[in-house]
Amino acid sequence: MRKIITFLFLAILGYYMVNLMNQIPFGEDRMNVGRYYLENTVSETGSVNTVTSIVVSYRGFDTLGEVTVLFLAATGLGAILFDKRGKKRRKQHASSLVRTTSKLLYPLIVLLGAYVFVHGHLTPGGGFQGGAIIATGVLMMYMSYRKFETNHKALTIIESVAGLTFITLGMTGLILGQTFLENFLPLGTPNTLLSAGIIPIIYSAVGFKVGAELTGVLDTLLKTIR
Amino acid sequence: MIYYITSIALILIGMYAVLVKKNLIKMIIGLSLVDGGLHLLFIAIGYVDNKTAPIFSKESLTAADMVDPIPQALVLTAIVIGLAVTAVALAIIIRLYDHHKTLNVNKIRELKW
Amino acid sequence: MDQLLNIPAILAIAFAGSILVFITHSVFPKLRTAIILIFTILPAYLVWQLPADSGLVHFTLGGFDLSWGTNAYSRLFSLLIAGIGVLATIYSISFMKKRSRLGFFYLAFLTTISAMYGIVFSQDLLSLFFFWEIMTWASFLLVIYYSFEDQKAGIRYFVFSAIGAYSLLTAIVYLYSFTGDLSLAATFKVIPELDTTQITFITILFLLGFGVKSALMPVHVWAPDAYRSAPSPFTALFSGVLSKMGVFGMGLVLFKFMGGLEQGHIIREILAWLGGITALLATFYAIFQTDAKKLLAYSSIAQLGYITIGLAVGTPMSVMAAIFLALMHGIFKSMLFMGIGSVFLQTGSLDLNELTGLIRRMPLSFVTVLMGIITVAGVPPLGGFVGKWLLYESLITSEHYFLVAVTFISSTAAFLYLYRLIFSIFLGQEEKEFDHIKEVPWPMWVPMLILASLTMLTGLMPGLFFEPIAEAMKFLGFQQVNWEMSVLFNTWGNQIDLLAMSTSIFSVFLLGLAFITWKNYKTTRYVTTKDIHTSGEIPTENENLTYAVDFYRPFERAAAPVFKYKVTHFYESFAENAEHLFDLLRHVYTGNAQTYALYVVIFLVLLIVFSGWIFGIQI
Amino acid sequence: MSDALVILIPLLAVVLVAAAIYAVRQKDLLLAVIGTSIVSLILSVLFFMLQAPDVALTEAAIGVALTTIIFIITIKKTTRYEE
Amino acid sequence: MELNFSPVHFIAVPLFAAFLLPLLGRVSQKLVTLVPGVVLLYLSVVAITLFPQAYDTPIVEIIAGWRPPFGITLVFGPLAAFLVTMITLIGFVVWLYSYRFIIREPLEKYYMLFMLLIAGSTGIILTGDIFNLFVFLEITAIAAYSLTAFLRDHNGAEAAFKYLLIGSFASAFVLLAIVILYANVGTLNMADIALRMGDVPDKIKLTIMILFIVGLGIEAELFPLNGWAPDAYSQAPSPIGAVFAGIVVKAAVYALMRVLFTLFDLPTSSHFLVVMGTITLLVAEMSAMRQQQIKRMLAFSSIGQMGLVLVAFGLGTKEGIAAALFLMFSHAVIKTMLFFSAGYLVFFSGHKNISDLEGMGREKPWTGFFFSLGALAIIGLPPFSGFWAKFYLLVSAANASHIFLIALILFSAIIEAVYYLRVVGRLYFKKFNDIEIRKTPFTGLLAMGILAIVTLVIGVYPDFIHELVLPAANELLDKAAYLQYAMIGQ
Repeated sequence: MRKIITFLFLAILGYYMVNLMNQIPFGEDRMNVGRYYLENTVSETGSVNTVTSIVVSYRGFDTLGEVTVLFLAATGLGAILFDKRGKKRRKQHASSLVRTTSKLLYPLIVLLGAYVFVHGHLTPGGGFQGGAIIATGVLMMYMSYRKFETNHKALTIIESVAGLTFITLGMTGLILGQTFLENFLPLGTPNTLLSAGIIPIIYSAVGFKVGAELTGVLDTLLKTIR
Repeated sequence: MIYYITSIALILIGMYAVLVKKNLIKMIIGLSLVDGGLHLLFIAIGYVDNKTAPIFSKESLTAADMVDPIPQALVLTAIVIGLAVTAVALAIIIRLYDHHKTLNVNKIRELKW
Repeated sequence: MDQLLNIPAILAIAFAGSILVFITHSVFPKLRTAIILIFTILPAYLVWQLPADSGLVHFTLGGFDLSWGTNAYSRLFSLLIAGIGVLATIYSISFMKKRSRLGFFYLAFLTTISAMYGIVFSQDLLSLFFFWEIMTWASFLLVIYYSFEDQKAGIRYFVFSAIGAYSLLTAIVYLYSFTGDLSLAATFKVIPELDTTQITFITILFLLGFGVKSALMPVHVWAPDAYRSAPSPFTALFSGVLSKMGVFGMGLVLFKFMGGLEQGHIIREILAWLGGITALLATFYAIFQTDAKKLLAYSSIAQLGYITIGLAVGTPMSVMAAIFLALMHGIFKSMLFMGIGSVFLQTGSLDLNELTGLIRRMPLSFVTVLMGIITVAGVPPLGGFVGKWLLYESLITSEHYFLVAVTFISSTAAFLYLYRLIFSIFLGQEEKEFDHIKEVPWPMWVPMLILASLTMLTGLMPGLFFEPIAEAMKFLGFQQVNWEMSVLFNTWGNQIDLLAMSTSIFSVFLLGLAFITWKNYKTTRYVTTKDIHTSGEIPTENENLTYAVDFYRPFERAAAPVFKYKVTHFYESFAENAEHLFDLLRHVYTGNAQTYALYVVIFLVLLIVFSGWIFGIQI
Repeated sequence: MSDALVILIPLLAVVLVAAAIYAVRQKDLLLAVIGTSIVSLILSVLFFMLQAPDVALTEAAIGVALTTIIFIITIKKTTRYEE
Repeated sequence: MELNFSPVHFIAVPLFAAFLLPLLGRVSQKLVTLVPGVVLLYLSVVAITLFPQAYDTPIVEIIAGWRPPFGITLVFGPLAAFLVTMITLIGFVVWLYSYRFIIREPLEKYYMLFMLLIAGSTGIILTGDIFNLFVFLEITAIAAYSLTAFLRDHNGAEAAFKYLLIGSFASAFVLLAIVILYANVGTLNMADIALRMGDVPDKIKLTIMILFIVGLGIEAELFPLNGWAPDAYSQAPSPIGAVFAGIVVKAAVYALMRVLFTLFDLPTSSHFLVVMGTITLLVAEMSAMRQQQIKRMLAFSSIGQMGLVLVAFGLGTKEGIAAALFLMFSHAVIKTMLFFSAGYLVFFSGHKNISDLEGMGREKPWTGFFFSLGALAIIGLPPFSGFWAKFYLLVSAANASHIFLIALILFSAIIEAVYYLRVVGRLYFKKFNDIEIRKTPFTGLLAMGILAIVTLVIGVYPDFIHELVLPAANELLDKAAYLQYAMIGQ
């Protein structure tokens, strides 16, 4: 019964959505504000990756919110899955091959992640991707090593400090410049690592934060009840 | 156009999963499918034929031949948000399972009326 | 003192008093009594000093222009409030001595009195409603004061008051949408310009609003239980003064708002008839009550019925009769409730089948109640007589013969319950269990006797009351009102003769009274439980042998089928069905998350599909 | 747009939808989650084709890797099979 | 100095605090409980200092130095000022209450989530950018989910799951709406969108509006969409229930109204709002009638109040909107007080059911007193703020000549009176034995006392709020002016 109703209504919904999308031709250039970004990003932010410049500078506030959301997820997980009983996770063996490879790969992965978010303003990728990559690396270690434990205290400190850095940067902008998150550092020459003012700093902060948070999430999930 | 159709299909499939499947994890899977569909839709809307990614990696590139960067930036945010929601949802589900020993949504109805 | 002599100051003092009592009660109870007395007597004194027509006090609140002021009409009622309020408060002090939560009690009590001052002084609809609502919830708190069981009565009272108040509010807001000005003066001006249907609509709403408070049938059902379960000092105030607020409002509506509805208009007729029915039925209900307070409650409903008739008929004399009766009722009903209350305080019972032979134990209460019932019965020389007479005469002169019949029947029937009241409580055989009963302390009997003497005074020289009433009626728009217009005074001339003749009648009554007491004295002397008045059967211990048991058994048997149909049942079944409906309705919230999600999608799709119908654009 | 893509994109789309349906219908939650990870994998490919390398990277890192892992952990903590 | 006078603080400072709390947690738990209070106090101070400025000329805060429509702006007009001040004050009171009420682990997580909740709702109100609004909506929502499950009993988890499921639908629809919106106008700044809205075909416009109504209506507890609300309200810890009623819903309603009034020309949807609001009101009150659990009853009653707010907004006239804002304020205050006192009653008696609370009023005189006060106030009796709220609403309804609507509203008010007075009656009468007397924490009493005084003062002298509300209503109605200053004159 429920199936039929659902199917019916979803069908109607789909029909209307397709109708709607028909009125929005695909692949057409309907840029408006985006055009402005594309034209001015290099000169204004010094970052060659427009997406990064938007994410970090033009719409930096969104990113702050975004980081907050991840932070929130980590906190919420901690709150929901909190229990006083000693945290223990199921230890599972992994083949020595896996272990050795992951041991070899782990630093590389972490490095890769760091690279990704440090070069966020030059190449595709940035804080989130880098952080995610780091987290996967950590996860791999979890999978393969029974005794591998992340230092939870360190994690929280990292994520707090990173978050504080973000906001402090914003506030510094508010004090030095006029506005929150204002880019108060010299832009430098495009396409070099040390360019784009505070963008790489913020993005690295985001990277650290995201990495720490995602790791924290995985950690909490792995160590929870059962 | 194919992108639109695909994304809409994805959204609808996801909603179907949420509305019909009794298993909580299935419902969350449905939610993540809906998210994916939305992201695809957004990116597809930002796409412009025969334009390249909005990165000035070479000097030759000019603003004229790039796709709209805004949707990409926004989807970046949206993806992360989706991840966060999924994580919280799954945590809640673990709690629920801890209490009810079931994931059947019909059996978890203590609060009603 | 003079700078306090304005309305805001009075209201401020009054309300401050109620809060102050609440605080002092919890902090240092020693001062409580003093503060209570100060903060009831001071405002009362100021009200007394207040000139009959003090200018309006204008101020704006929340973007509305409000104004307070007095006129002859409101002054009359304010004096009633002041007098009865002070007496009831004094009475309450020793009545409530042993009770708990006194802070709560006096907070509500004083708030009620202050709110009533506010009602009569407010010259605009908003503040009228404001104080009206305050009065309502304060009195509600007092109704539910005693016990958990009284809650039903309390909630019933509140619901009916809420219905009344909200119909009032609707009318006020509706009027405001025409006038854009809340002051009574402006409203009076505007109303005649509205068309008849609007006036009728507004009037009906207003009358409903005020009628609830003055326990008009069919919205009277809250009254008996509410009067019954409220503490006696408050019941005195409740039926004595608070119900008069409804009368006050009705007077305003009938003579100021209904500029378009001339005398003999259908609404007036219907209202008069409602009043008649109320009087009749309430009297008959009263006869079969075995609970003294309930009996009095029904009797006051009946009295309010008379008052309503008087107002509704709307000839100068009938209105005068109505207002006179209103004042009288305020006096004697509060006095009766005080008397019964003191009986209750001493014996702990209100059951007419149980109480008996208290005459020698509580003589003063007896005198009070006796005076009270004489007044109620409308026998000369006491004030009730004058009022009744005026009412009959006005009804006759305005050719409402049938109403005359109704009122006459009901007021004769009134004798039955009144006799039962006095007889079964005070006269009759004395029981062992009541031997320890003492008369109540002076703070209780002094107010009662003051009121009793007032009834006599009004009976002897009604002229005292006619002057202010005539003034008030001038405000209501009756010119050349004079108290000679009644046959009563044309034949009997001025008060002096009245004084003489009524004193003679009164002496007869005193003799009769003496005779009854003496007779009962003798019977109670000789009758023992072994006496043959049980016609041979040996009475068992638990058999109640007072005269009053099943006093009107034959009447009840006769009248039983009539009283099967109670309007109360109708309301109750309505409420029950409503609740069942609600119960069904809340099953929309099936605790299933998926269903909720489905609701969302369905809602969305329906919005889209019917968008043309809802938003005017079809997608 | 080259011919390869003209064929490839519809193919990917079909696979995507198929994977999604599979993920929804599959009773074994583990496989269902694998289905979703395939979905996001294809999604990231599509993002790449839509000239959104950043998004593609993110989707690959978060959608394919992390989300899947979280799901799997949850399944480990609860039940594997839908009743 | 100039730093103190910037709206961005309302978002940045709570975030800062939230990020800081874990570090403080390592130092001492005392700090963890204290810092949020300090932050909220600071925010209230900022709000009150910014107040006159905002009413004089709206402050438009540019983020990262990019003028609109290229950057994100925070618009701090009269309306935002009013609501933000309300939120910070309520938030402070809630903290005061939580100070001794929330004692279970993990403390710092509770306060972090609380801070983020505050930041999210203020963000919703302040931001002038539609996607940013979405982000803040998500922040608020996720914080709310986590807090609903904070007690970690299975009912809490269940409620949280329902909330999350429906909430994700909401965010999905809002995101979809934003996508379609962007596809048609190619910009995200709300004022800019409003400017470009003209050349969008009506059908698409309507579709977007419907999507917004559904998405935001879920958060704003529109009738068929509010299935999550009763559970979430009743299962969350009491202070959080108060936060939902006092802060989260208000922010959501603001978002809905901002979108409807600024992005779309409302008249097409106003009557719809009136009808939906009335339905919401009636259904909620009717279902509240038969509730056994006190907090669930409160939840339903606040859904009903939100219905009233929607009705008032739907009237679309200036005084209607003013009435709605007044209603929001008074409801926030009163319902918070009710949730607080109900929380204590439940906590001390150890029972959730109304029938088990008999006589609690005698055991806990002050708590019972505050509950009764709140009940009288929310029924709309003078001299409490609830009366004025209802009166303004009725007056505006009458001026819009909706007599039938007035009748319905008053009917629901009677229902409300019945079920509230039942509880009040039960609280006093009959001795409540079998509990050991524990002292009510002072801070809790203080919190309730503040609220009680506020509702009384507003009830006696409503002009305080009424004068603030009118310009705010103006701002919402006067679209042109908003566009003018939100775009900084372009």
